[in-house]
Amino acid sequence: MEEVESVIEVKNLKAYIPIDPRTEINPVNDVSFSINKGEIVALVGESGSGKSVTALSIMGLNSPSIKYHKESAINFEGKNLMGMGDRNLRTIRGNDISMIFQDPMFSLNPVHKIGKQISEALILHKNVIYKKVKNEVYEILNKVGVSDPGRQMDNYPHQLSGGMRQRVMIAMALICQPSLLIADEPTTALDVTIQAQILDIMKNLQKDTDLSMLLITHDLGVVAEMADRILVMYSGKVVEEGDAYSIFKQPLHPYTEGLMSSIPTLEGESEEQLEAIPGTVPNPSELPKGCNFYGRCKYGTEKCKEQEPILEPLNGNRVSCWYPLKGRNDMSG
Amino acid sequence: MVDPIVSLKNVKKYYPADSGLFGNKKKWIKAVDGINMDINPGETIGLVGESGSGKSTMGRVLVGLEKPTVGEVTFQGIGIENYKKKDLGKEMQMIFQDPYSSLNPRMTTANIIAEPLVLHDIGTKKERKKRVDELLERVGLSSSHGKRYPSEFSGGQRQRLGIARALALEPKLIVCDEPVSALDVSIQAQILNLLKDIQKDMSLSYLFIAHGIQAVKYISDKIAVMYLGKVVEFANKEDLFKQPYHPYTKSLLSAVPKPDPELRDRERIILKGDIPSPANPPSGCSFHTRCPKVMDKCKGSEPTLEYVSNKSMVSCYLYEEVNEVKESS
Amino acid sequence: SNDETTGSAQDTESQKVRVGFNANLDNFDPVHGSSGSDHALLYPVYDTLISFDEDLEPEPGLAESWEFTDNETLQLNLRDDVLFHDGTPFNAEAVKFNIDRGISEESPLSDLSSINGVEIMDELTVNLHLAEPDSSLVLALADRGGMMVSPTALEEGGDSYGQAAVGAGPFEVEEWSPNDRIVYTKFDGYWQDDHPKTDQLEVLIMQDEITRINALQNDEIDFAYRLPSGDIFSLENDPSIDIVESQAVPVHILYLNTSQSPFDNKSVRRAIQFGINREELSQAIDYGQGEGAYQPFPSDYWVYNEDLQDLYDPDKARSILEEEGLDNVSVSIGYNATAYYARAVDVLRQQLDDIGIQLNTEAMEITTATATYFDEQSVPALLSRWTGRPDPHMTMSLLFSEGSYYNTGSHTTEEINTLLNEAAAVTEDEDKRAEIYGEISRIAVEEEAIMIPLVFQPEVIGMHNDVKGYEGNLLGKPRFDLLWKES
Amino acid sequence: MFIKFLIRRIVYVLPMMLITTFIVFSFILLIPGDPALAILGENATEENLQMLREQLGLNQPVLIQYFTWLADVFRGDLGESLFTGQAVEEAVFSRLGVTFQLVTTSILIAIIAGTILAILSVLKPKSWIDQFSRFISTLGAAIPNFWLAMLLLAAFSLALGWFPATGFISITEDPIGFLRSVLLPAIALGAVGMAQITRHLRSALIEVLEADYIRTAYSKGLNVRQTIINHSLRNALLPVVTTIGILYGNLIGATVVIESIFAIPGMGQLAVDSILQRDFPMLQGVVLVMIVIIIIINFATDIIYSLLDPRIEYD
Amino acid sequence: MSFREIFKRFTKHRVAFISFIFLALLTIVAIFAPLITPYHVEEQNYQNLMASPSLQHWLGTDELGRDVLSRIIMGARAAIQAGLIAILIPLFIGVPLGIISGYFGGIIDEIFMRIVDGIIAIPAILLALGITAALGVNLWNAMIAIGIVFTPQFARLARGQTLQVRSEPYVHAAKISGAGANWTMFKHIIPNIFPPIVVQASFNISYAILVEASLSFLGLGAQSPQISWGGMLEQAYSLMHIAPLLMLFPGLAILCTLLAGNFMGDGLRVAIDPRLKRV
Ligand SMILES: Nc1ncnc2c1ncn2[C@@H]1O[C@H](COP(=O)(O)OP(=O)(O)OP(=O)(O)O)[C@@H](O)[C@H]1O
Ligand SMILES: Nc1ncnc2c1ncn2[C@@H]1O[C@H](COP(=O)(O)OP(=O)(O)OP(=O)(O)O)[C@@H](O)[C@H]1O
Ligand SMILES: [Mg+2]
Ligand SMILES: [Mg+2]
Repeated sequence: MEEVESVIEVKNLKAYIPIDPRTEINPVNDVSFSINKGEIVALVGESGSGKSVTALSIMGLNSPSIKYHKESAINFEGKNLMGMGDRNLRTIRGNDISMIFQDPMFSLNPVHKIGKQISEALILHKNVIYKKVKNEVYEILNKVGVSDPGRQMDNYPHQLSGGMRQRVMIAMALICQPSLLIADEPTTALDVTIQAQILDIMKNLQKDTDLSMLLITHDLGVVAEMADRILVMYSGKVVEEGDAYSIFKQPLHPYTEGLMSSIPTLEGESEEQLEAIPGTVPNPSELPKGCNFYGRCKYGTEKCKEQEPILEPLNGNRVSCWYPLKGRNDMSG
Repeated sequence: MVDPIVSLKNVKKYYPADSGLFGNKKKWIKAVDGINMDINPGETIGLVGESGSGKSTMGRVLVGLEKPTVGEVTFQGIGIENYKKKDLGKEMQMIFQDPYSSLNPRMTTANIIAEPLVLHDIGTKKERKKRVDELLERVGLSSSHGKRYPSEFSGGQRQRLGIARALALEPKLIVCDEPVSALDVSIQAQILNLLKDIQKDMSLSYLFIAHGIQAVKYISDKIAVMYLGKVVEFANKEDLFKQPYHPYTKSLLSAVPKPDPELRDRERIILKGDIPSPANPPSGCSFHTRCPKVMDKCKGSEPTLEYVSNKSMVSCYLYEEVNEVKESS
Repeated sequence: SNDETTGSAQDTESQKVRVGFNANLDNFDPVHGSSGSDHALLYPVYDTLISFDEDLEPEPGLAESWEFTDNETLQLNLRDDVLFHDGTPFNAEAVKFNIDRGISEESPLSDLSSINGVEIMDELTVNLHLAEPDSSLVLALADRGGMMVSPTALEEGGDSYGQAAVGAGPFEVEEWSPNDRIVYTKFDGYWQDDHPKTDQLEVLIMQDEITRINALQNDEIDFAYRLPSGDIFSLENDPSIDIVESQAVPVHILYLNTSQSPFDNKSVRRAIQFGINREELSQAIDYGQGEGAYQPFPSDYWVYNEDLQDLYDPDKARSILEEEGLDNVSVSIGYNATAYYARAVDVLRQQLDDIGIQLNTEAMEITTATATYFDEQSVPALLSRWTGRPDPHMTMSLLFSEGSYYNTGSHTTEEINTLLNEAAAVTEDEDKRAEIYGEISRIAVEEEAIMIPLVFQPEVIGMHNDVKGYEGNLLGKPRFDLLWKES
Repeated sequence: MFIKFLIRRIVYVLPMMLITTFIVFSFILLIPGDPALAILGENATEENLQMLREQLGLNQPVLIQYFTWLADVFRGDLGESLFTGQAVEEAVFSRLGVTFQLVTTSILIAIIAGTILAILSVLKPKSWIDQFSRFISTLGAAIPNFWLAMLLLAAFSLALGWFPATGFISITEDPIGFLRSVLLPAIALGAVGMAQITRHLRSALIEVLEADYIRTAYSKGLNVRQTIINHSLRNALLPVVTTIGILYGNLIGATVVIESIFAIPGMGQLAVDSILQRDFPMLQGVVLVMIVIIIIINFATDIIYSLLDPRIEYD
Repeated sequence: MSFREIFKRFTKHRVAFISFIFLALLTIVAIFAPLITPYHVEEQNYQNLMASPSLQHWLGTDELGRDVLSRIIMGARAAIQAGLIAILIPLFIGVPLGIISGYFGGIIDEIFMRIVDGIIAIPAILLALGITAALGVNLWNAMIAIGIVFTPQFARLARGQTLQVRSEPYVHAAKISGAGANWTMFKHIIPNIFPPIVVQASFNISYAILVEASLSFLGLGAQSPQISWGGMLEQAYSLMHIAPLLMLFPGLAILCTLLAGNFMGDGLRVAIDPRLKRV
């Protein structure tokens, strides 16, 4: 296997929100992963599982109420972003790492023309004036499939459709040619046909520029379309990690399995009953002692209730479960 | 053949977009623009379409929340304007998309669920309480939840409360306006299962609105595809998925991401451009601006919804000839 | 143009005196004004036929001398070489024009009502023919009725004359911004050579007395008219400011409507008359600076009745009520809602409570107060001010004669009537007049209690010590044209 | 487009003005105290009164009086003062300038102070400066303006003599003198405005700073200062602009007290005097002009709003 | 959110809660004022005019030698009364009108809102001044005047809130089930527009106290023997050169009450609107 260069390495990321001196909430609990050059890694999980907090930790943009345990480290180009002061972090933000957000409606400043907004990062990091970068803005808009970029540059966000806005967001994120793009649910707010357009563009750009990407979504369909590797999060932890093909073929964690079977598929005859995961995500302030998924898991045992599993390699992937499905199937088979 | 419980006859709903200089309305948002449809007892009709295509508006017109600008909605053969508002509520109910704003934050859940009963003077207080407990249990909650306020529930639980309220009067039809869109995947499945179970128990009809086509596929018998206020294709679920006719339907189906990485390199139809504004719809076929198979004719006049096969109805000039052939033969 | 004059006022010889004054002027037409307080703003423009001195004794004005040629004729000998501001000569013609106007049907003026007609004897002599003897006429000619307006200007101005002001006084009006300020400039053609001594007079209307003090202290005005009595103490320590305190005829009184309950009952009125401790009241509201009032005239005035010095006798008040079997008397009065009267009302309430009368008070803003008491007569009593008149006869008859506007209940006695008529005929003998008016005061106040005089508020004037020429007068209507600044 | 916007605004405003002036008009007639009586005073015989009333047109039905007045207004004639005979428009306009300068100064003070306080406060939430600015803004809203005026007057003009205690100098006459004469009353008047602007701007800024596009700005590498200036202030000012419009109206009303304390010959004093004197044409004129000003200010804020917010279009 | 919850959240807001306690105490003091005052409020003493604070008279004496503390305590009555009555009028007239106008809409709403716009355009203090001039000068009329001034504001607020609530899905749900106008208004609209109106009311109570003080200061509010802080300030102002201290305490009394009122309003607003948690 050829040695691949990792762009970013998140190690033991553990975020906490102090509630009172004795209790804290951990929206992200001991998460480790890395992203290789030119790789798309998808982060999936239910609402509140800590996906956004993880992403914002990399950007250093979590709200100040969120703090990090000291063993947390995020290594980017040989530097640990965690210890870096805000001033240094700012030279990386938007320049080497950039991010696009879920809702293009609200992620653009309504009072500035989009040309200005796109160029802002460039102006800031390359120390140039707007006139000089107009061409670059034009180019990038063209690349993300905005028709008539010259005119669109002088428009305000409200004059654009949702799909156009998301293209603008992408253009904005890519204008400084970053090495890592974090996309937090980039298409959730969009209609399916528009989503397809956007995903297509993202994929093409990624291929062209050998960009690394952290794609956050809760739509397994999008993951299957886009991701090289998948991280499944559940209540603040990564419960499964592996390459996309193998996870979809054979999920190892019961939660991943549950997620997959709860989507109605378009193919084949429709099932009589969907396989829903019963119950709801546990409240982050009163997590159970053992496995967080215990209680919703159909395979749960006494051991799961008492002991917390850890993320361990299995068949080249990693899974955090006492009874991973592969093992189970192997045993039964 | 059974009689439909609800039919829409050329229903249009326009909203004023600009009140003009002296209140002379000039522009209209054609939210719903001429829909014909029957809903049979016990049947679920799925309604899909892009955001702003008029799905919710149609739902609201159906339950009588809004009067159609043109056309008529009949319930069991009688125009709904002939019903007393109150009586209509016994027959048709609605479940809303946003589980947060669809429950009055200042009422206990028991009161919320009992409200339709109180309004219709059904039962004594005690009987109503019993009924509320039953309903709570039916939707998978316990009667102890009745004393709580909506804010103390999760999104999925609230959606269950909304369902319980809709069931209170044992209606014949429920309009579900994107009841699962706001929920997590794992919760969506719970709610969809619940809706399906209830339908089986009570032989309800649903008009199920969603813009995600998966959920619609799971729950519906027939599916109507809407584009800019019009139904562009209407067919049985199986037929629609086996053989979509309208270019929009085709692209919609192909755009849905498949949860299987093996399929990621398949051919897909990716549309150009955006959905036009309903205040300013294109002439002719409203899809012509994005249609991969657009012909000159499409820009001129509007196609009508016609049967292409025995089962599917499509509004597209591509199938005109098929029809003509059929008619002539 | 305005800032040029103000700017140059400092660096050249031309001089300007700035006065802070308390009341607004409605109209420059002397005949049409109604307020008792705007004379001071008219005097600089209009010379009167007759003038008066500090003690309200008549003095020559535009008439060098006058004489009752008989009981019903007053002859005026006019000053020569007097011009109005517009160049119109002042002469018998002009006097006739003005007096005729004052006594005409449309004229709202009542002081001149005794005049029947005006006869021009020669260029500088006129005879005023009277319908009845009128001892007050001389000083009436020092009031509005005697202010001479240019006939030319009146004819030209017609109805809107009140906007302009063309008199024969020492100043012309340069700028008038109602309720804000009036700028007067020296009239070069004034008949008196050394008068006025200042080139410009600026009167700032400052209705709020505190702002007048503030302005004076901060050197925004040179002269402040009518300061609150208490502030004598606060200004005393300021070496740059002189305080002049004087007595004047305006008096705070309690008007009673004698035709309405309970004031139709003389005993109630008298009980109140004896029940009020004026010294204490004056102490409380004027900090000992004023004077208790037991008659309509202050002690410095020649008509003052020495015998009416102190009526306060709470026991007597109580016994009057007791005799009549009046317990639980409650009386209602209206008053103008100012801080000063609010204080007075609080004191009166206490004092009357002491003699067993409950005082109910109703505050009103000034216009309502006047209208409700005098015109609608819907409150039976009013705490207000009698602004005073130049001649005691006017005061006496306005307050106590039958049918007078100010005698709201129109209550009077035969005796008062007779005395009033008698006094009207006495045109020369001052002592005799004083005696009669003293008697009327006694009857009207002590016996009949037609109204309740309360206090004479001191006239307090504050000015920078470079301001000269101020002469106070008993009328309480100062002559700003006399002021000048020592450089 | 703009013309259409203008016409529409006027069409919208016109009935409102009619209603307001009619309310004021009929209201005035409810106020007891007959102006004829007030003018004639002790000389008010029934005949005189009748004559004067006729002359002043006071004996006609309200509606007739109102429409006569209205017709005159359209001809640019606001009538004459019942007392001084001065043309109302002349009196009002001579005082309008004063009040306008006073109120505008206090609004400017309020805007500047309020903006600074609000920005300082959101820059360092929970810091002492934040606490301080919040306290100041609450205090400003709670302090009675006339009391503040009295305190300022006592301290800065009577005790220290730094500022004049009375009077007003127009900016056109002497800018320095204007500043000296207007500062204390403007502060007394503007304290509440400052409080409101601080409050509104602060909460608007907090809200804006939580908006997604702020996160976008940070994700580009902007620092806090750049973010606040380039991405928050203009957005946060939007709701504040509307506040300023309303504030302007309130302050015009508040001049009633402040002008009397500082002896400033403005519209507030004129209004009070005409109410107290029952000088109805004058009062009517004052109110009309005040309302027109308020409408113009609101109109101006609307335009500023639409300049700041590209989402607003003229149609 | 239930009212209980709101109250719980409100009590957590310390300054607001303290302010609430302060205002509650003030109300109690106002009710029992005659029993509490160290001196009789009318007790005059010409030997001791305008005295500085001392052990006998903690806040000194006034222009008639009366105890300032006692009068300030008594003045709380006028303040509280003004605040409450002035708020009841808009609550019982403005709010229902606003709700009806917003709920039914149409031409009545149009006309109604134009009138409201018209009245709002008249500067508040001028309107109050005119009304007191019309009704007569006393505290009661001043309160009515202030109430009338507030009425269109509350009508507008209630209307806006009604429009918002009216289009909430839960109202649609009730309508589908056959809820009529009455039911919708009483069960859904009023309970849900109540909180913002209460918040507004709590701010307006302080504002009413302020306007009352201004009117009294202009001599058009409370009148002797009724004691009000504004009236005390009017007196103090007229004596500002002789007894500057007199204007201190009534002013502070107004200031503290208004501060408390505003803090309480803030607290209520935060308690009611969960979004404002961090503000
Ligand atoms: N600033 C914050 N203060 C307090 N709690 C927070 C904050 N940000 C996030 N959380 C909590 O952290 C947990 C993880 O949140 P996060 O936003 O990462 O979820 P997510 O997986 O992105 O969910 P979604 O799919 O809804 O975006 C949640 O329970 C959330 O309530
Ligand atoms: N009350 C209304 N007034 C004016 N326009 C309206 C109104 N309700 C809906 N519309 C407009 O009508 C069109 C159709 O809206 P509708 O809510 O029915 O769409 P939808 O298909 O339900 O969309 P979504 O998927 O976003 O819910 C939209 O353009 C919308 O803006
Ligand atoms: Mg997220
Ligand atoms: Mg919808």
